[in-house]
Amino acid sequence: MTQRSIQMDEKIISRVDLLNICQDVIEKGNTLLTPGVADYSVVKDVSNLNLDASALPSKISYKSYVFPRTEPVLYYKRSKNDVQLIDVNIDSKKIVILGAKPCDANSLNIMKHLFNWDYSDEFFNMRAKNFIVIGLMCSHFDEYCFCTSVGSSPVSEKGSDIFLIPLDENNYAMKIITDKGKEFITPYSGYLKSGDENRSKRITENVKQPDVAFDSSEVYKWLGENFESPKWEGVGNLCLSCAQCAFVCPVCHCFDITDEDYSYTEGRRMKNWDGCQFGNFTLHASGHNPRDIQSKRYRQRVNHKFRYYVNKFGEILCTGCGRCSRGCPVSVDIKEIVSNCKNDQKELR
Amino acid sequence: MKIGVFICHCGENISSTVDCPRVADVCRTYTGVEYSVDYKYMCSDPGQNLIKDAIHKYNLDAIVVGSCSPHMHERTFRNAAVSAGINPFMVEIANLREHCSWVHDNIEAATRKAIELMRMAIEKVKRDKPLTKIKVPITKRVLVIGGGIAGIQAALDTANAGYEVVLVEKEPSIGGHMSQLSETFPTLDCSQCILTPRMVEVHQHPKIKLMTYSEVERVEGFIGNFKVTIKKKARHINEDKCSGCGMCITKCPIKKKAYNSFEEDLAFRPAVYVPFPQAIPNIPVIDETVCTYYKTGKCGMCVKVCDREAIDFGQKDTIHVADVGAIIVATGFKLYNIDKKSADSKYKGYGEYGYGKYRDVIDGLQFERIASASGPTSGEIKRPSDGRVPKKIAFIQCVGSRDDSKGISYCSKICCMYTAKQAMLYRHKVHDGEAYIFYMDIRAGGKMYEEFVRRAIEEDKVKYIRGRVSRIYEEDGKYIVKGEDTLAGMPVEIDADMVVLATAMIPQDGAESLARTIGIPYDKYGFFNEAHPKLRPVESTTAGVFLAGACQSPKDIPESVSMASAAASKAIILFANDTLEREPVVAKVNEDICAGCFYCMKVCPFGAVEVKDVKDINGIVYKEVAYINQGVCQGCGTCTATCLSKSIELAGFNNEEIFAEIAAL
Amino acid sequence: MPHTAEIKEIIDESPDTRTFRLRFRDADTADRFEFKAGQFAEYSAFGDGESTFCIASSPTQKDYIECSFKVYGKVTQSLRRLNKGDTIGIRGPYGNWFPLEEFKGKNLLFIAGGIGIAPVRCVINNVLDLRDEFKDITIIYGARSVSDLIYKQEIKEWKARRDIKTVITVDPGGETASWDGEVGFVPAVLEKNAPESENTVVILCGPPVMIKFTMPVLTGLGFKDEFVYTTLENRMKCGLGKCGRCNIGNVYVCKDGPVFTYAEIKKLPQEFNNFKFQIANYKLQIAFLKG
Amino acid sequence: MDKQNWEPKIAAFVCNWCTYTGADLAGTSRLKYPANCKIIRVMCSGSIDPVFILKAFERGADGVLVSGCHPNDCHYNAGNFHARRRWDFFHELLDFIGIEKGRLQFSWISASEGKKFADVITKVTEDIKAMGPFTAYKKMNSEFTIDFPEEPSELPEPEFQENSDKETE
Amino acid sequence: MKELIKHARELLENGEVAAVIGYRQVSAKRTKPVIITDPEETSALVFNEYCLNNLAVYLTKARIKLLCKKNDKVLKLAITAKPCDVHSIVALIQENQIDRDTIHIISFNCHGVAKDFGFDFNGDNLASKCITCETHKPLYYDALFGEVKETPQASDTALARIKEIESMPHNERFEFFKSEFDKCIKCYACRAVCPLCYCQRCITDKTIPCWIETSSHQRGNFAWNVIRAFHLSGRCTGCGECDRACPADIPLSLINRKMSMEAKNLFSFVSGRSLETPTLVGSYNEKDNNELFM
Repeated sequence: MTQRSIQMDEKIISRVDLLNICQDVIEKGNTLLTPGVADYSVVKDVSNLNLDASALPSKISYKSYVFPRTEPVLYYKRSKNDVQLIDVNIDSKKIVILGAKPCDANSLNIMKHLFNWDYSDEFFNMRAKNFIVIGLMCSHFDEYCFCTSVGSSPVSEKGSDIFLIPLDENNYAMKIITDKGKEFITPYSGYLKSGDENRSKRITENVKQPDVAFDSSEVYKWLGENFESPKWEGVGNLCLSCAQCAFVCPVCHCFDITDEDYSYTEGRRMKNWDGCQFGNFTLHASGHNPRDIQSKRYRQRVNHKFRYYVNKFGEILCTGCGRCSRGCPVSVDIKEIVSNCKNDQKELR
Repeated sequence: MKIGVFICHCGENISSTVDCPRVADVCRTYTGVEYSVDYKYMCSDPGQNLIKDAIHKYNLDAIVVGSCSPHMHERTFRNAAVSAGINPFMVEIANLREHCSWVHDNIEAATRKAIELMRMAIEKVKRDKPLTKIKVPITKRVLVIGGGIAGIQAALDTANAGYEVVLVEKEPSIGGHMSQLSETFPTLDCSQCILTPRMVEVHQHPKIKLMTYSEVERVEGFIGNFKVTIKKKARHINEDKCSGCGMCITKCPIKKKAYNSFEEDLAFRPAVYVPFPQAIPNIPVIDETVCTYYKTGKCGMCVKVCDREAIDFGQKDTIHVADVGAIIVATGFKLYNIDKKSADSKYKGYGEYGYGKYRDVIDGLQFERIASASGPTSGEIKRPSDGRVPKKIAFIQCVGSRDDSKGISYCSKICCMYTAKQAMLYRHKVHDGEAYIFYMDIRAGGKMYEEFVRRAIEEDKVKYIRGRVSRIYEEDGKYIVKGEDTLAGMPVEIDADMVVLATAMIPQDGAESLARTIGIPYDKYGFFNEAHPKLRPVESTTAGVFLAGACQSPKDIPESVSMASAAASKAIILFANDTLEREPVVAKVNEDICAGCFYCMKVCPFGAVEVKDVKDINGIVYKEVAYINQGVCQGCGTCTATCLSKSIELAGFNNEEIFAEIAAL
Repeated sequence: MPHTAEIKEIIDESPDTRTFRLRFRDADTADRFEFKAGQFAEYSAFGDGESTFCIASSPTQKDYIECSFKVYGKVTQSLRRLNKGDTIGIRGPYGNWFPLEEFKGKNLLFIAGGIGIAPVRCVINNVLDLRDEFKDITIIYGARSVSDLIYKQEIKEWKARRDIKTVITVDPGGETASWDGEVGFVPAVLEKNAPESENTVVILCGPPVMIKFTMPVLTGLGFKDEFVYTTLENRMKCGLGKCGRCNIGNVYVCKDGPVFTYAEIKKLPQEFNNFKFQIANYKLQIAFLKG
Repeated sequence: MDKQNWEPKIAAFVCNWCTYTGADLAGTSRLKYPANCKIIRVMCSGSIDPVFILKAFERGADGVLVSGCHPNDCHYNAGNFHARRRWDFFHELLDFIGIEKGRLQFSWISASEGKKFADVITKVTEDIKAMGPFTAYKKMNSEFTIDFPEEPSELPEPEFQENSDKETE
Repeated sequence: MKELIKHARELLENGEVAAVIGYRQVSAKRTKPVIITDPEETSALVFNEYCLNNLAVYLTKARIKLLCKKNDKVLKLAITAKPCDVHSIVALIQENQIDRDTIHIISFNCHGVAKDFGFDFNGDNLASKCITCETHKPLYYDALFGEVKETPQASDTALARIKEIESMPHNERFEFFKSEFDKCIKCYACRAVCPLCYCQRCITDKTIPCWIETSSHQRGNFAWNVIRAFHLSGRCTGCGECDRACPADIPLSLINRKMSMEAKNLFSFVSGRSLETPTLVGSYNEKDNNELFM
């Protein structure tokens, strides 16, 4: 992965200048996001900004800024016989993410397939268009990380418009990856100094990377052959059916549509996150539920991520960030499950 | 869904502050409203016809009437709807009169409120579901609790109508307080003489099953279908064998170890006894607490003298179960016992009168026994302390009654009359005696009552002093009664030989726990609550449970008897049908989502919640859920609010309907 | 963004099933709205949400579209409250359709149970409008009881036609005194009538339990999996292949379906262990849960 | 909405047997009280779910009153006791998360207490008026709402009748 | 540890229990729940300061049915539970979710657990519930292991926080909680980990009528969190799992703690401490506080 960057334009920027750019972004009325402990949060004051490549990924990914956890899709007003409908204006403010983890950075790229096959989701596209991702090399990894197993890495530039590599305490190597990134940085080119690719390469090559835990193509194959495997029961018994994993996941994208009245005649139709682990996700009005027990639901989750999505769009629906496992109240670890699935000696749990 | 809206002017009662045509106009603009109209009197025949015609003409599915309170005319409009082919529960009433036009002056504000009330009702009716009345079978048997005059009357009336009766009395004999009385006011006829034939009739009636010395332990079920558990206390006498000869009583060596409670503790009784000679049934009871056999295992005198071998020391309490369709509660009263041995913790007062301390300071019932020909003194008025004939008696009324600070707030109603009667009896028996009565007011409402009191004052020269007594103390064998004559405005002091306190009537011991057993409400004094103070005075709020006599409030004999007859007729009315129709406002469990926590069971005031096993196709129980017995459920809905998973809905007031009302606020 | 449509007519098909005849409020939309037999749409009861039903009228009928629904959940209850003249929202058409072009020149066998007749009816009427292009047509329709039969008027018309064979049946116990049709479950009736399997396309729709027992009968009669068409209607919400609800294996039923052949279904993951495959069109309204 | 002319919106959940009948009595006695309060009748105070109160706030209520039979007078014996426990909790909870206690009030009003009903409604209305609109909740309600373009009102502005603004209660 | 493994092994081998729900170590400062049916696997069982999960959450009717049926026989289910988890089990028994006779409680003398995985176990990182914990020895158990040790001292920051909130004016409190609840993403992890949230269909999943708006906007979040707290009032045993599970770090147990304090104040009731005391919800006392009512 690091070889590709040789052709790219590499610059050096000091921490102070980077903050100046951020300040300017905020002053122009755009949103600047940076990862925090729980969630990516909007930065109001750049002076406290801390770019730490070794930080733990935030508990929640930033997908909600492109695919909000709840948003109106239309408004209606009823009168005696008629209904008046009003479309929603999509907020098209520019959003800059500073310091996105490489695993997060790729999330929009993965999700965009889904939102653009057949029907294009304007809500998603509008927001994605105005999104500028400044990725930051990641030097953290723990037992839950497995980016290397799903074709990414702590130094992957995939999905970033601009990618930063910390050189020392006050300087970053900056790679401009996309045209969007270039367009964004051009006004600030005064801050940039030319860099030395070898220097950053030395750093990226020495970053500790999680071991590859599984081979995704083998998982793909196993899933195809073991739909009815009794092994799913093990994890089904442990999992508590919350959707924490789906909601913190940078690429899970299931949603629900529901109407809400906010006055006697007026209301809105909301699009809300939903999760395939909820027992009533597939429950029909008749009471029939195709995925009635947790093992089936967990099977769906793994299959969707590692097989169906690959079939349909050619990519794994997973960035290997490990959030779902890190946050799971009962420590169900998707990495462990996926790596153990082929091993007959081990149960899935 | 097509809804018809009907706004009533109620003459001018509504239209004077609510612009009815405007309300009708606005309602017409609401989704689903097919027809909307206002009219002078909706409840009149033409008004109802207007509704019926509209239902036919516009093919309406539901109607909303904006009129007076649903408590007034809900039934009228429901019937109108039914006759036009709509389910009665697809009718909603918006209360535009009591809750709107009558309580607001401002026309604009009242009209707006009326519109909003209508809007809420319209939204509710959209979610209403057609309901059908519930039918329950009826067991045609009555349980009468209490064998006083009220219970006796109720039992006889019901039995004479041809229905079986179970009469439960906790004492060894029926008769109650009336059997203790000497003469009754205002006719001065002998109490026992009129009561005893009734008691015998009860005993001999083929339809009445008499259970004395018994108590109601548990009541389950619901109107038409109660299941009552009765504990029959051990008499230690075999009832089938006993002939009532009384030999055991005469031979019992225990003579002075127990007070005779029938004689209000003015006499002793043996360990084996009948409460009084005319007792029904005339079967003695052995008092375990004093009987030597139970203490030492010896004696057995009664066994020796009983030629029918009826004595059974080993007898145990037995439990009996009866299925009944109605319950008449007639547990009666007792007297407020000042500082006596079993003083109520609730009421403590009047220690200054020396009751319990001075043997000649007695209460009304004790005086009745003294004055009674069958009493301990054979009807002669004598002092309990020394047997002297008192030459001066002070009667004190309202001891406990009408006294917020020490006693109770209500008037015990009978004290004025019986005090007058007792003073009169005293004057008749002790011609040179003086009778003083301290009173607050004379309340002599009743046929011949006022005349009776006048007679006491005028013919029998009873001296009435208006005022309260502050203190009684003993001095030289006399009781100095210190009080105030408020009419004269000066203190008075009477040196009486005997003092009679007309203590208040309070509910019988254990009334509250019985109320909880049956599941009927009671007031703060412990009197049972009637369903409606005016219109349903003999029914409790629990369907199928009726009240008779002084357990509901202080009453004299004729009132108790008439209430008992009324209660009996209520039961008879109930039995006139084979099944019972009930409002379908009951709760229902959604078994699919019930989590089986049974909080509903814990909160249900009527015990309507049962455990139900849900089985799969193979008959294997796969979960336990709550089930609500529709016959028992009274429709309060407490379970619906307690249910955490919202698996219970109250028909007619389900959550969807209430949410719709809130949404239309 | 849904289009608004006016309810022109309400037809009570059975105690709990209704048909709405709808016309778009906007004339332009009405002109442009085109669909093929088998497609579905999202119908909105504003304030209570959206629900998925197939379009029950024939594509050849240009004046209006119809949908039929059985009252189960929140949306259908809300729809039921609506009156003639009220407005609902329609999004669509979505999904794929029955390839009528391929059916031409073949025999057609329609098998439907319960409200599963709705999508089938759309195809039947479409086919009947182009009657000459098909060979023999047989309709087998069953319902729980006589009152549960829907499209009673049309059934009469079908029965009256000589050029189609119509067999109507009700479950044992569901017949009335005056009932002159068959009594028995659909698979049994099918077996009894044993239609010609050669060169025949089957269009099958009904509750899962009916499908479960009908498939072996069809196979036994010699029908080929590739010629058995059915429509899968899972719980769907968006209709756009996004929300993830209708995902089975590689397919999003709302985009890649709802019309599948039995051969195609066999290739999907056997997600639904009791039944050979999953067909939930029994209850066509899908969006919201029963409360 | 200017504060001067602001009228609070109040919902009252009352039991059918005591308070509703008490309210009827207030009407029969022609007692006057402010028109801000709208009654929602339920069978027993025990059947009122706290969610009802939240829903009322969501629909713009500025205050809520819950009322039932006096303890021991419950038509259903014990519904109000269970209700009392429930409200003790819910009230503390709302207070803790910042909803002033006056927004949600409780009373026992018997069927014979028409006067008390009128007094309670008057008091609650005055309390809420003094507290002002429930802006905190209303702000929360207004998230994701839009103003629809005004349509010409279907109804003519109401004409003021002669005695209409005689006195505001 | 050896005794625990031996005990569990015996239970399984003797056919007394169908399964043992316990903890297994995954890394130095981390354990996870495990359901063991094979006696051989019991060697994985551990108990230490990192056994954070409240395993009572696994005691749902459906799961017990699923696990306990073996060859047509219904066996007991063994569960390893900290003394505080036993409170949850008690509450579940009282709410009819489990039968005491079908549960074999393996408990421990407990001296506290860490606030989360990966932290050193000491006073600074003591779980909040352990600071005020009074039951270091379980109230109910069938087997008891572990030695008695001193609980590290720590200050009760949660209580201080409650006091701090109580001292705020109402509008500030409202804003505080609104902003906290605003973080909620409605993943319902708090519901899933709560042993007392055992309903088959949660109130928030009900649509007729819609009790709580499912949208995760301010109003929907507020309603959900308030009702969740209310439903747990008087029932919550204070295991603090909701806090730990929340990905948005909402201080959920603050409210629960406050409501437990109120339960104690108003009704002298602490949930899950005794099988004999009637539950707070579902009982009443005629002398309950009547001040609220005009």
